[in-house]
Amino acid sequence: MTAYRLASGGLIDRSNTIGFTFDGANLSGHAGDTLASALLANDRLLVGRSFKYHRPRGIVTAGSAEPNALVTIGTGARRDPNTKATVAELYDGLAATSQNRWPSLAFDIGAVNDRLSRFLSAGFYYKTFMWPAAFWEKVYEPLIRRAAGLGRTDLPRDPDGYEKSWAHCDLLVVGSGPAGLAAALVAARSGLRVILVEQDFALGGALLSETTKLDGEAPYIFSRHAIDELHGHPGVTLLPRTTVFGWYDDNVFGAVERVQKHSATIDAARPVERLWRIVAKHAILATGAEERPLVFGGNDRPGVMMASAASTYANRFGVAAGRSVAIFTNGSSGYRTAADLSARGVEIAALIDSRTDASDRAPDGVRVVRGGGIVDTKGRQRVRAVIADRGGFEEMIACDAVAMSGGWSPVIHLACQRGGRPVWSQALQAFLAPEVGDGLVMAGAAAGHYRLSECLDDGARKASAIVEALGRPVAGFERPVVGEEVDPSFTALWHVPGARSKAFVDFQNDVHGKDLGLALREGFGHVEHAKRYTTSGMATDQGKLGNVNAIGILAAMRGVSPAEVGTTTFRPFYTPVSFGALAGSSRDEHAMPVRRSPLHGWAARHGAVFIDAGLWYRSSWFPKAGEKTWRESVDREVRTVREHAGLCDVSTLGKIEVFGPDAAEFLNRLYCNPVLKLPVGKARYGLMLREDGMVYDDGTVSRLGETHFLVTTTTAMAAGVLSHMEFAAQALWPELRVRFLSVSDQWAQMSIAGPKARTILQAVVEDDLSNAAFPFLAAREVRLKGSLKARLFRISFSGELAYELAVPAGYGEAVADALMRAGEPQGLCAYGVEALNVLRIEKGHVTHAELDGRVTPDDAGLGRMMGTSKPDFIGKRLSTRFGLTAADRAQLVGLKALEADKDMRAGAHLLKDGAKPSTVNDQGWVSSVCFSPTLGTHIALAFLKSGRERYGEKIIVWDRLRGVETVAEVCDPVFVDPENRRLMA
Amino acid sequence: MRYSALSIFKQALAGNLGWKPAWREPQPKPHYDVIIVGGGGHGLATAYYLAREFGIRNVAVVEKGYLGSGNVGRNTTIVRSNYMLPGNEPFYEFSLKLWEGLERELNYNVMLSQRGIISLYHNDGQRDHYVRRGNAMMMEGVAAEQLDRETLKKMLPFLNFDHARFPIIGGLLQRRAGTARHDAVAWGFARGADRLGVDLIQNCEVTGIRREDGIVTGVETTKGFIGCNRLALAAAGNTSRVGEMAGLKLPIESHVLQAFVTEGLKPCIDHVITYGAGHFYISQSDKGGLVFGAEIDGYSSYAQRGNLATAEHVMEEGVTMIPGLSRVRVLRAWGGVMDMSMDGSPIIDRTPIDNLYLNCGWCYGGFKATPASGFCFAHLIAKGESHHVARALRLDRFERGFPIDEAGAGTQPNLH
Amino acid sequence: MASLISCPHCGVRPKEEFSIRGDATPVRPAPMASDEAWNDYVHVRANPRGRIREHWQHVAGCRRWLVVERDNFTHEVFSVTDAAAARGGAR
Amino acid sequence: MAYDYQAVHVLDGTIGAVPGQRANHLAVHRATAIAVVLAAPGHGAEAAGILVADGAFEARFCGPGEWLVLSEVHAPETLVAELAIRLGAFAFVVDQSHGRVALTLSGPDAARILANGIAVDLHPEAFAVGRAATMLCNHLSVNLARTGIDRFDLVVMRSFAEALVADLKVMARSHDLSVDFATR
Repeated sequence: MTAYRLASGGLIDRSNTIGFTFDGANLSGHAGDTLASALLANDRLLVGRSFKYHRPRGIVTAGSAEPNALVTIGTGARRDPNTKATVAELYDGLAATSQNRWPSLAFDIGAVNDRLSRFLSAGFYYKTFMWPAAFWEKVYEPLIRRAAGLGRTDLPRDPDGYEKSWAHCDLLVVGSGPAGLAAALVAARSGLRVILVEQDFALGGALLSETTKLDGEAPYIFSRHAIDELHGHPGVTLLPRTTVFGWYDDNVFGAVERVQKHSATIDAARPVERLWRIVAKHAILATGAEERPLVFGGNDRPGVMMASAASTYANRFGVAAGRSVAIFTNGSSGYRTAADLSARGVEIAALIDSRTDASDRAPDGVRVVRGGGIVDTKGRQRVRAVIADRGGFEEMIACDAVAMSGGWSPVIHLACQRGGRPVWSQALQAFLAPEVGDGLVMAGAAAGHYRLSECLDDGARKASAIVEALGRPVAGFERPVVGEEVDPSFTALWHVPGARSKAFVDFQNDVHGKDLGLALREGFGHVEHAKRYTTSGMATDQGKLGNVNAIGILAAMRGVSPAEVGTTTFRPFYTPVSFGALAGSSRDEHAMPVRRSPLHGWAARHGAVFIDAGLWYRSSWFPKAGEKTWRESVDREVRTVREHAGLCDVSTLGKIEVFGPDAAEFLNRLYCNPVLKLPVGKARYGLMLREDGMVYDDGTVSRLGETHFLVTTTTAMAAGVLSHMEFAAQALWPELRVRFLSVSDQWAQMSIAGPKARTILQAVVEDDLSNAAFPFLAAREVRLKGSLKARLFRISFSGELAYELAVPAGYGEAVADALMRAGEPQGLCAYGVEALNVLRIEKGHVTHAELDGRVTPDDAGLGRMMGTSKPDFIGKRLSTRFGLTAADRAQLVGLKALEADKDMRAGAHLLKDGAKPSTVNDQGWVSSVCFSPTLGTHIALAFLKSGRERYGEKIIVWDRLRGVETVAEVCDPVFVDPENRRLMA
Repeated sequence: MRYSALSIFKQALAGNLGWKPAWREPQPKPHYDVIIVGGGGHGLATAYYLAREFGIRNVAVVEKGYLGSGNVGRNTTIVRSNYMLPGNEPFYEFSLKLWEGLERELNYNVMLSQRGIISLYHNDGQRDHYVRRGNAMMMEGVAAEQLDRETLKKMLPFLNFDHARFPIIGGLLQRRAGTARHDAVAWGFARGADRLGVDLIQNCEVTGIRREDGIVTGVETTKGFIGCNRLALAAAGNTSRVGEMAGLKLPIESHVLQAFVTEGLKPCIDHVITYGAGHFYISQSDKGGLVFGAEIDGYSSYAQRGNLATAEHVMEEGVTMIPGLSRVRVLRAWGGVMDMSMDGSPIIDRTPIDNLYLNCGWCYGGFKATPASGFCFAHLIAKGESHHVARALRLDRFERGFPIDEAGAGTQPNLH
Repeated sequence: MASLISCPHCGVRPKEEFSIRGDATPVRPAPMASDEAWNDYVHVRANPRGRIREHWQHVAGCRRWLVVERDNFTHEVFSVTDAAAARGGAR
Repeated sequence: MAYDYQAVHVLDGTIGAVPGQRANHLAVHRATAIAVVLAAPGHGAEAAGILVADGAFEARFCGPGEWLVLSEVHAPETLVAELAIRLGAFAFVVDQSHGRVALTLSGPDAARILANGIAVDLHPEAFAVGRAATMLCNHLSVNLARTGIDRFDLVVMRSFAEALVADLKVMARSHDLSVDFATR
């Protein structure tokens, strides 16, 4: 038996011994232990160092409010820093290490801060380290950063998986203590869909450590029966090891389930944590109450813990907090702890009660010091005595642990996350949850009903009301007979007078009473200022223990009620939640869906290099044997298209079919150029503006029938344009009779471009493709040889004779193969988007590199397209604003490189020759650049102030970022075939 | 009292009992030369520079809550000047230069940490965009560097180079960018303004704006009427509500932006890093918490709290950029009310109403602008004309067609 | 709102199924309306705190544009209607 | 020269089949004909009436005046033609047989697996047999139809089918799931 393990009792499985390590030492505990209870049992009270002063710190609580016992659990890539030992379930092989200490936990250099603490008062860093300036980043800040922080990570890749799930219920019960179980039983028996969530690994809450008998038995027996019954109801889901961390709008709760955090071996098929989003018609928060520490000198010494924790360790885990425990209380709870410990054979050194008029009875033989208070503790890494003061008479009382009880605060965190402010109860000397409406009610201790009988009654009552509200008959609940119970009344004591050493309010962040005094003195008396200035309540426990004391102390100093001081804001997360759980499985390659073109397989077979374009993968270029660089491949593809023909996958373009008697009118209002008179069987380039007059997207409009159109969008804007059209049709002009559907995925679409395009295409198409029969901008259904129907559009992005052929997606590869075979004698090649980009730059066609959301049609050289005589179109009115028509706007131009050995690249800016670089002198920027195999030089598209007046000017292409400056000549952006002879051929 | 290592030493020996309040708690006077509505970073900075640079010291800042209770106490503390458009870049660079002298100027350590900001990019188009931006910075004389993948791998080995949905191909670095301790900025300006005679009036909510003959003469407040010669609004997310009291209708929508902080960790991320395949950005505070955020929730809200779906999306972006964040625990989420303008850029201008001045539209980028915003606003109020770096930040730029649309997203505020 | 929206066509759905455009109050002016009316429509927002009407689209569901009437401080939703129905148009 | 074109399925080569007939099974349908019916403006009720009354087709609700019609017996062209004849001027019919992919998830854990990505309450009382709607599954929009207590059909855009199957496998990681093309 280990040092502090009691000989019997507790809910641990003594037959099951578990080995674990702490800072490398081999230790053992039992199934049912937490890491904290096992450490206590092994006399490992010192578990961490505090944040600022590096003071030795022990275990304070037996739950999720723990500020001190933060350790790193796990090794390698499975290290979890800052894990609370008090809630970590012990498992075989658990490896824990202490934090924030160097070189060791017992001897920590950082503790020198404690000696210097008076120079390190609250906010001291705002007042110094300002000189010399460069020293902050180089000297002071690195020192501060290294000293601060808690656990360590070098951010290794996490080997484990995570999952998210939705759940729906009539009633969510948070907490499985007496109130929660009673509520769940009533609801389950009444046929509701119930989810019962418990952050502990064992269901039962306070019943697991409570000693008041229920129906004459230990209360955990009652909880076991209740849980067994709940398991039997089909509509009930029990979620232990699950913490509800947030309450969001519409009664949606976020919860995280620790699926495999209690095992050294991880089953890769299952997640380690699961995030639940629970949609609850109703919720009952049966989250209990948190015991408050007392703020007395030396209250952070290892061995000082919450009285309720001492009871829990004794009753549930069979561990004594010490061999001789001093109890310091301001209410009845301290007496209950005295009784619990005495009953288990732990010596009570003394029971110090701050009240003079208390009538509580201590167990026989326990010395009670009424009207007293602890003013200091002795010992270094474990308390060995306390100094008690009664009426100025000081006494040293030897002990090896102190159990403190400062009263109770209902756990109301979740109820306050949506803006409701806690309400101070003078009677309970505590903040209660505000009324937040029907969806969420508090029950039991969380509602300020501390007695066990009240908790059971309140849980059942609140659930019954919900069952009724849902219009169901309420099932009965017969409360078990409750034995002798404690009413934990207390008299608030915010700050124990006469502290002889630091009296901590916030343990983890080392905020003590004097810091709050200093904050007030310096004008930071508002509770938010005090928090921010002293960092009280900002540690990983978010002030679960300390905040109410801090408020009480501020109130006392300001001479007002805690109600007037108020609380700081409650926000998610109730307890910290891992990135992994919140992200779920959407990470790495699965962060966003992958979309592949129907011609992906075809492109892959031809050796394509793929790049991602939004969610899509597009074939970028098709290297051939012997080609060493991408440029070689792209140059070849471009030349082949210009001289012979090429086939390019353009399936990713957005395609939307538009139907209805008002389809033409609708599109006429949507595009800035006229659409109304587009003949059936013809396509037209279309430019869409935003209402502010800037270009939104471009594409084509094809009229397939009198009331049937097909529009295409760019790949990037496909989703946006569809929503934009839907908005226009539904919200702007619902009177227009029009419907549409995205058909992007139905079609594989390929561009066949080049002087041989017609010949090649004619080999697979039945219909006559002669210039007369299928002229430029023809668009209609055709039949492929072999009777497959397809859509053919004679449109050109490359500037060549070109067609886009669309076939049902599944046939895409087969048709592309057929075209490649048919084109082989003509020198047809596959080309990718890189070559397409070169071809379109040579032709002066714009993409979203040019149409970047700040460009008008006129800027892009497309001003003539505007149907200014149309009565209305989106963007018409605001496009005439002064600033959008100013003469010095940047306009699209071409640039020809004049220095062959220097690169032009997109993103360069433009400067007049000889001008000094400055924002004022900035003449524009380069949007697209390529090497033009056709022209044998680098060319670019650029936006230049008043650019169209400046053809012929020599301009500096200024790329200081890459250290390149070169000279280029401004020219018309159409470099190839300005007369359009090729595409009309 | 002046702050220094010596003062800390002396006070410590005296038990730290001799420290004086950082600012007075005055009752409002009946009349001021200038009243500034909003005791956040921008309002306090405006007051400070009015007094310090332009000699106008009969100034009050009225704040409905406590000083710094708005977005200056609720942001991700990033300071940078890596903008692209000529309407913005000189302004933010002016701001960064003010930041660089702020600590000595204010005798208050705002912990400006010029650790550098790295904006990652993931494809050629994004690279070109960042190059354009980097060159725009260099036109203004602001140093920028392009980092290639190999350099990034050495600097930030924890990034997801090999398994990312959108692989990282490079980054744009501004070394002078970094972070500052947000609350300290408010407190430093407050203390500085107070020492120059400015009255900082907390818990004083403006309930009305009084006009006589069309001219603003003062404000009704929960502490009574306070008269003024000039009224300056710096109310951030509440701009529309205050403006409405004077009949102003503004190009502003109030939106919520969430930000997050993790539990404290020993130093592991030494820069500010932004993710180009999403909107995620992250840095590590001096206390060890990783401070991060991403896009706005997207809907109009004055509630100062966000929703879980957005939070989850932020985390998805986070672990996709830095897989090792997976086991780090997020401690706290909060939400600020952002005054989103129609082009994503701010407004520092006069209004159609005489004596009424406007400072708003900071979207979610107001923190870095704090000193320049205050300086330029003070300049406008004192001299009646815009400071040259803020000349483009006009209220009438929308109707006149001179938007400053850094994102190219048009007039939908939640897209900026 | 902000967690769930009750689509009049599809039922209760999570927020992430919707995309939001913004204030639904401004009505697109007639083509020949004044410059001021157009500027107001595109750029100016009342932006009150309290009850507002917003355009949301159920993009991942029925793809209808909806008008959500809600409180932007409490996030309480008062009504969700089809935008076309709200304008009195045909479906 | 005449051509005989063979269609390939988008999941050919990428389905990542998990063989066997396990407790839960995801079947990808190869040859389902799929059409979208868009009611002509103002004729939603008539179109709905015809689709329901007919009974020859399985019409699944997508949105007001919009249905997916699936058929295992018709070829795409005949499905569109038959629908067009029946619906006349009341609707536009668009072939989406290549634009969408249909899958069936069946098994005792089917609803539980789907809850790992779908927010809609799939309790049989809340989402009964015969119901269909379009909804988000993780990041993808799918049309979900309950065809039995433990049986759901999912219809997804073709280009997202690969991502959906990958997602469903992850969603089912804690459950026993086999994945393959449907046998008929």
